[in-house]
Amino acid sequence: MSARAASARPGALRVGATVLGTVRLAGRTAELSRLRRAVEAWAGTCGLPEAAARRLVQATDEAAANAIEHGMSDPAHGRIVVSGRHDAEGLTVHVRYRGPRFDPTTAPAPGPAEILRARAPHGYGLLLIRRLVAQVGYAYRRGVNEVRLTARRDG
Amino acid sequence: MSARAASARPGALRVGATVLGTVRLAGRTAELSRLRRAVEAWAGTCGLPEAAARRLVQATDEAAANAIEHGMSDPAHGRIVVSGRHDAEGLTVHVRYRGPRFDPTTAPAPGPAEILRARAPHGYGLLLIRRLVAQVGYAYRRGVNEVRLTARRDG
Amino acid sequence: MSHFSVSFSRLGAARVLALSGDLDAHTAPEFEAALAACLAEGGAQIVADGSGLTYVSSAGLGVFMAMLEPARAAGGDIVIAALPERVFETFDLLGFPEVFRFAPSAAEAAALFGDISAGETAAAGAPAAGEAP
Amino acid sequence: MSHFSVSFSRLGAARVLALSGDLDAHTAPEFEAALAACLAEGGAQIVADGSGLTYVSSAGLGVFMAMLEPARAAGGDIVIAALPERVFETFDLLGFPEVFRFAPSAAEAAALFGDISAGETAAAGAPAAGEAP
Ligand SMILES: Nc1ncnc2c1ncn2[C@@H]1O[C@H](COP(=O)(O)OP(=O)(O)O)[C@@H](O)[C@H]1O
Ligand SMILES: Nc1ncnc2c1ncn2[C@@H]1O[C@H](COP(=O)(O)OP(=O)(O)O)[C@@H](O)[C@H]1O
Repeated sequence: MSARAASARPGALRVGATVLGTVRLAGRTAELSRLRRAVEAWAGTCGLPEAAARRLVQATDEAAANAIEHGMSDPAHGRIVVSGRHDAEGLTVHVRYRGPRFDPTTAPAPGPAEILRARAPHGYGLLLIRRLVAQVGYAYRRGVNEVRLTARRDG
Repeated sequence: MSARAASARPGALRVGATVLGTVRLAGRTAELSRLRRAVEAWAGTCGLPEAAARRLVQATDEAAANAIEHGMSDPAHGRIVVSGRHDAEGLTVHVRYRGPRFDPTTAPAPGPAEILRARAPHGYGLLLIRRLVAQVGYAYRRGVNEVRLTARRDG
Repeated sequence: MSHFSVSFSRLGAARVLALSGDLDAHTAPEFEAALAACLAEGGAQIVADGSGLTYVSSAGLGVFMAMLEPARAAGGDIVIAALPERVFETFDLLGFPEVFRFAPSAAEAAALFGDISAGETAAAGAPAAGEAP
Repeated sequence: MSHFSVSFSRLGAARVLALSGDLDAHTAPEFEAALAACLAEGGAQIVADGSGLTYVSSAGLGVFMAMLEPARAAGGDIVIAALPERVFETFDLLGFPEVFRFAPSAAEAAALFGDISAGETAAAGAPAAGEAP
């Protein structure tokens, strides 16, 4: 499933997918640890291998942190809605929030070599999102960003 | 003159070009101020406008600093040879040093927005080289890098 | 809320910051302030003892990077010690070992500052146990 | 050799580093060490008085950037003051005004730290003239 194909129907369930749960977060970084525990639980429920689970947890944390710090149009009142869906292939987490369009799959970002060489204290979040999971999808619809992070059962 | 066309004959004088002078630098940053004064003098000789001269001086300084800090295969014994050539169009400085091939016109580098956003303490040299002068050319021949920086009389 | 804490001790000339819990976007500012305070007291030879770390996000990585150059410019360094394998994985994924020195224990990290011998540090055992002999 | 020097003074609670000469790849380490020393003495409210600067290269820009986050994490800031127009041009070309605060004089920069009023600073005249009233 390419990001492009998926953007026609954001949030749609794939055939055979089961919703494992949904978490609603306020726009505060204090919410992130609760989110990590929820994703951990979903990964446990669907039997994702430990390493894949850990990476998915981190990618989700990074995506939600970015929404809070850079993305949400109204962090004080808005919510980030995160849900986990499980199918034969693996576990997909959807991170949704209202804010200006920001596509983490295509946003210009220095590569890991350049950013490290530049001794930069920022810019590692996008790199992690792109590297930690098997697939990153993105859709934007009616002012809502949706980032989809998929961990595969087979790593 | 494109970088590609020029790489067939590195160091070649264009028809009508006058060599204004040559400076040989040791591989030490202490040499840079002498280099800046030389380029300033060449710019004065050929009547380059003040702003264009200042930018060419800085681009040359950045290219030579990079050669010293990252490029020269033997900073302790090698030399950087910098010469100024003047023609109807403007002033071109050639910076030559022995070292692994490094093309500042195509080297992967974060853009100014990304690098600033990342609060990076490094990576501004290449950006300046690319932005300060009208044209940057590059050639590599028999182990010698040649960076050409052109300031135009008309800005 | 993320559980995270920093505690300070010394090992020879090195300041040891023992980190525990989750170093994420929420807790990174606390770590950054701790490092800044350490530098502000003239302590530029810093050991970050990560033996108690359970998680590090990009915000935590960024704090290490932000404070590295100031520590080195002040004649010191930040050496990262005793990271659990799964936390080290994140540092490794982004190439941090090219820039930072990592040590298996806080004592071995402190020894890199040259104040106590490798023998003593090996014997010192538990990290961040206060002043070295 | 590049002519460059840093001298220290105070203006209210701010530390003023008066820079003069060429801040290039050769002299940047000296400036970095001066900023690091300033931070190490607990002085995080820093005014970089650039009125005497004749040149800044990317290495100099990098030093400002490297020390910004540590200064802010320690509760302070680096405010850049009194830059000659042609030196400011380099900062501007790379977008530094999006990240740093610039002030027309050292006194006005120090006033941004809230210790002395704008009126007094305007009257203070010459930059880096020592303790403010
Ligand atoms: N969800 C988002 N919405 C808008 N901008 C974003 C978002 N995520 C990231 N960005 C932009 O991309 C940059 C890089 O993000 P990241 O790699 O996570 O590093 P950091 O958050 O430390 O800056 C951010 O500084 C921000 O400008
Ligand atoms: N002449 C060169 N030869 C080899 N590598 C170079 C050269 N110039 C620049 N580089 C590489 O490009 C990077 C960015 O250079 P620059 O933008 O000048 O920033 P800085 O020198 O501060 O790192 C350098 O860190 C180095 O890895």
